[in-house]
Amino acid sequence: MGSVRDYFASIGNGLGSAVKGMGVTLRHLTQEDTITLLYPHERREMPPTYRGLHILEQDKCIDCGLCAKACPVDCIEIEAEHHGRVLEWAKFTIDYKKCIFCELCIPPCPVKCIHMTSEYELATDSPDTMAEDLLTWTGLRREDQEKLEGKAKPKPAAPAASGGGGDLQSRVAAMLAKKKAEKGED
Amino acid sequence: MGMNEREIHALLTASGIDGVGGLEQPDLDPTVVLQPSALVEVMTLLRDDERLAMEMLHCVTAVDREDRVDVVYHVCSFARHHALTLRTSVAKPDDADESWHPEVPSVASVYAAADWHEREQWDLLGVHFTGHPDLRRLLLPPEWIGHPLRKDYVYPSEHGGIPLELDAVPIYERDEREDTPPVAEPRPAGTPLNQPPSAPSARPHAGGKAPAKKEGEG
Amino acid sequence: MEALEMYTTDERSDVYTEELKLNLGPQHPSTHGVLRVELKMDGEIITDSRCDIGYLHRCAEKIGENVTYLQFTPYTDRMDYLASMNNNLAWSLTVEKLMGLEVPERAQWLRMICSELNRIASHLIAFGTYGIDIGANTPFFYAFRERESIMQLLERPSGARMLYNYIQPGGVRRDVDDNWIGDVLAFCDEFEKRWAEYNTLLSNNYIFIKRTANIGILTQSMALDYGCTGPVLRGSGVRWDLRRDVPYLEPYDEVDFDVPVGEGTHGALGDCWDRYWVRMREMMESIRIIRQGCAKLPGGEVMTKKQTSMYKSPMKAAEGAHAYMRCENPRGELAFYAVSEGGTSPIRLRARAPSFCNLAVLDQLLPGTMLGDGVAIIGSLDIVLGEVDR
Amino acid sequence: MQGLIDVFANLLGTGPTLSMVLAYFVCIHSLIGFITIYAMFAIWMERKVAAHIQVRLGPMETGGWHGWAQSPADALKLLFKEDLIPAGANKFLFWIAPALVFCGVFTGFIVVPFAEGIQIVDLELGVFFIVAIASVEVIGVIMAGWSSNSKYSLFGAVREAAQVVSYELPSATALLPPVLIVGSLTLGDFNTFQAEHGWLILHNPFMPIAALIFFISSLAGCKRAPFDLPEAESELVSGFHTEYSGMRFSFFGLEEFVSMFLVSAVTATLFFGGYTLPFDLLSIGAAPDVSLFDWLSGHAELGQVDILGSLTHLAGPAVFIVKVFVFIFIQMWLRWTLPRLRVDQVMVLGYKFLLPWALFTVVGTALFEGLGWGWCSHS
Repeated sequence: MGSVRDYFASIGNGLGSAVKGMGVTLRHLTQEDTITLLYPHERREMPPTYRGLHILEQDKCIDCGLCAKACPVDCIEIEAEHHGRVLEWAKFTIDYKKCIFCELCIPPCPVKCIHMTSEYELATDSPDTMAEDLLTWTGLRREDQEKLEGKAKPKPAAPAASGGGGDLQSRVAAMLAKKKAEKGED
Repeated sequence: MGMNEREIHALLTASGIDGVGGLEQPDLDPTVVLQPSALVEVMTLLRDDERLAMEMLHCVTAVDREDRVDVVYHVCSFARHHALTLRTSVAKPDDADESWHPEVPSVASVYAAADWHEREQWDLLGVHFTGHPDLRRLLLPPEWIGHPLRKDYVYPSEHGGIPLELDAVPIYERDEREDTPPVAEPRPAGTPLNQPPSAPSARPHAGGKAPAKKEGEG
Repeated sequence: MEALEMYTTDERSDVYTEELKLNLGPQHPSTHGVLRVELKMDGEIITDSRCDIGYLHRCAEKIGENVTYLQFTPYTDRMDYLASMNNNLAWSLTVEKLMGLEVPERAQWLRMICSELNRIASHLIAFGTYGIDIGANTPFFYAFRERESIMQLLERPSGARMLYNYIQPGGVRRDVDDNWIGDVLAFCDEFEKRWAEYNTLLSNNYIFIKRTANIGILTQSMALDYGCTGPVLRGSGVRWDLRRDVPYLEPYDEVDFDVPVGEGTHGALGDCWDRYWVRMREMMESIRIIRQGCAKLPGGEVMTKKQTSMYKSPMKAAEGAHAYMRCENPRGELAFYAVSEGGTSPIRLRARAPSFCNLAVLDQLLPGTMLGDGVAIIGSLDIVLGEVDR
Repeated sequence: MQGLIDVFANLLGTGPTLSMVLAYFVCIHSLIGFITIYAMFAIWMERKVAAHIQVRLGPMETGGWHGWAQSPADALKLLFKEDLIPAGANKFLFWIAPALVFCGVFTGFIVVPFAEGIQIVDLELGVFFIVAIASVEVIGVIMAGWSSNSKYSLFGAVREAAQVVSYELPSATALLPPVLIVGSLTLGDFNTFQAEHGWLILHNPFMPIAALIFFISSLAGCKRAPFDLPEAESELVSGFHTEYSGMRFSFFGLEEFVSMFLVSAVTATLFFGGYTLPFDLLSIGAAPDVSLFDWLSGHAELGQVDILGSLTHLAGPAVFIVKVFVFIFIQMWLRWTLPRLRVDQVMVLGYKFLLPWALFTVVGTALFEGLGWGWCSHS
């Protein structure tokens, strides 16, 4: 057991370090305030660059498929019919069972119409609702039909759905709010 | 400080071990080409010669090319601050199929690190390292058939009764999908729970009905 | 080790004793992931151990051969998921070496700062979980308090909390603003106070020292022979750190820091306590690096022009080129070996993971120790099964 | 206890044996009620203390203010959870083990003196009885570990056997000094002695050492803090009660907190003056001359009952429980600070450190008693 000095040194050392450690925990118990957040009641405000659910400004999208090609897990599926410059939309789904939120689909978009909101609550109750469709409307809109038949003079279509210009954040926020309202209704 | 690859190569050729080839791709990552027979000798020289002093075998990689299978060794030295890449290759016979295994001598006797690295290359690419103390599969279940990282590897439709990816076609050529997953027949009673492939050369891909779960799951 | 000689079994004992075969894992609270160790036990003492890995094998290397160079970056996040910034760095440097890409000055400094922040976060987890392995649950929560502030810092530029995909071949994904730099410096000051607190609570605790000193002694020759790198190698006294000896990023030359090495303070050189203490001091070194990095951060671009085009059409590597790039991860030297034959994706991609080689030593360290020490040794090697199995 | 028997005899007019049975029935069930409520509160308190030490909040949701209803909710959940018995388990031993463990510790409460009269039985061998009954619980735990047919439980059981049995030596020896001073084993005498002569811990320089040794070895006795080897989460998954679930599992949890209370009660009674305040302030806990029981059992009229005496009598249990909770808090505080010892280090600590020092305090106290020295008034 080594010399007697070690014997007493180990007692002193053992008790001393234990008491110092208890001092640290007591200080945390009494002075430190807790850092946890009561999640459902309090929420942390996420930075704008946060990579959450996608959102699509459908009227600007030209169905080039670059985002689908850039995705490492092939989870974006787009179907649209081209009538000259006008698109008849069938599907623009992102399969959130496979998506890894790596944000590689955002940079290649030539018209900058796909963005990632800071929405992080992805839980759904069944796997087939995980494939989320980002379209705000399908098929042909009224203005597109008129443009096709050439009745109305093809003036630049006012992007009715997305609420016009303004910087990226406000547009994304507006779309997010509208989407939430829709989800609220049905 | 460290010697650059050209000096090391010169020193190796001067050492008189036959089977030391030329220096490849000098600009990016100079690689010394070796015959498989010269491997163990060169490795012991690299480790023991105090001018080279390659204390650590950093990595062993097998590469499956069309005409040959390369095994690439990266060794590095802390005392001399330099590193070296060595390559040996085994030509592929034209009728090379699933059960063909290139033979490369193992350097586990020189560097103990080679033990796990070589077991992984045997597991994933089927390079048989002769003289390895315990050449078993490292990552895949012991009764797995085939070596996944080979270019001609076909995905098994199921393993141990669990249907894997629906289509057995490699990922990048996927065009249409079957609707219903193949139903795995129940394992006949009495087949032993888990018998590893007999010799190192695994049984050919027969019917894909591999016996049941991984050892140790029970 | 004298306590153990007393307990070794002698053949003459007439009591018929059987050797107990115990499965430590794959589902076990202290294997740091899905690792299974088949132990042969004689009472509390481990007589033989055999590691069985592969439970988390996701064939990242096969996927690497099917996706382009840029698309593989998110997969490197998932290898050592506790230090994904450093994995991205290693992969980006390999691709840049293979394709000869030039990275702007500011991007390199940002890479250094972010990977050092991620090193601290990774060491904090090693510190916290090591406390739990030895039985003290409180340090884990203090470690996660600091780690949370690091994650929130790294969340702003990259967009994700843990798997960043921020460092991509050609530079970094997004630039940072000045109040981010201010917050990083504020974090560094706060961390120094907390670091002293960890030491009084765990590092100098007598029971912790008794549980880790003289346990799992890894000699220098065995560490080199088995290819151990990082804090495991430095714990055995080898003063080798890629950031200083083979700088793979220019900023590491213009920043001065020293490499902590195990000195055998509480027992033999290379025991569990040394590895643990090397990690603790490395955290403070990283703080020094971050401070100097934030001071000298130059202005300018953060992504090469070629890269922005790379998003649209994936770049091709030279015919028959191959590149091997080693980087200093919190757990050791991570290296990627990419072999290309001119296509948009490599024909062979090999990741040499530090935990893979550090774990190979476990079978030599475990026999002769008790079950409690076995858990301490696994904790001191600080392995992450994501990168062992890839 | 005797007062209660007379009350029943008077009120219900039952014979002596039936009224004694009724009195014991009431006492035991009130004790069970007290213990379950105490255990639920202690579990909640441990989670709260642990949480705030670890800068987090602990239970907040169930039941409103700071999640007070968390423990009753857990208890209810455990009641309805499925009670699994592992395939190869020895059914009978597996089934009886939790009961044995709980009874072993619960019977220790018979001699715990909450106040002068408020005690089920004031055994003459009080201290000896508590030390003896504590080892019954070990048998239960070994049975649980061995019978669940799992290697990790076997490890937990074997560690339990080694640790708890060998820590009874230092804890029993450390109890000798107070017995030497007071000269009797009945716990009631300890309280009356300390009421007159002040707390025993201030009696001579060896008593604080004896108190510390008893406290540390009692930690090992009820598997707490640095000695929680039998259910070491990080090594043995959760030791001997890995295979238990549902109601049986809650018995093990209950037993842990009940033995914490028992050990703190013994420390409080023997070293820190049981239910008395330091200088017998307000003679807390002393039974009044005419008490409520006398009125109920018809010996005295309502007017003669001295109210003040009854109040101080009832204040006794309150003071006693506060002292016990101080010690329980220290045990919790230690648990969330110190790491765990290895098995052989636990043995070395027990035999080479605690036992010799306990014997040293016994010799020292005997010497001081013989020579009549002592710190505070010995008269």
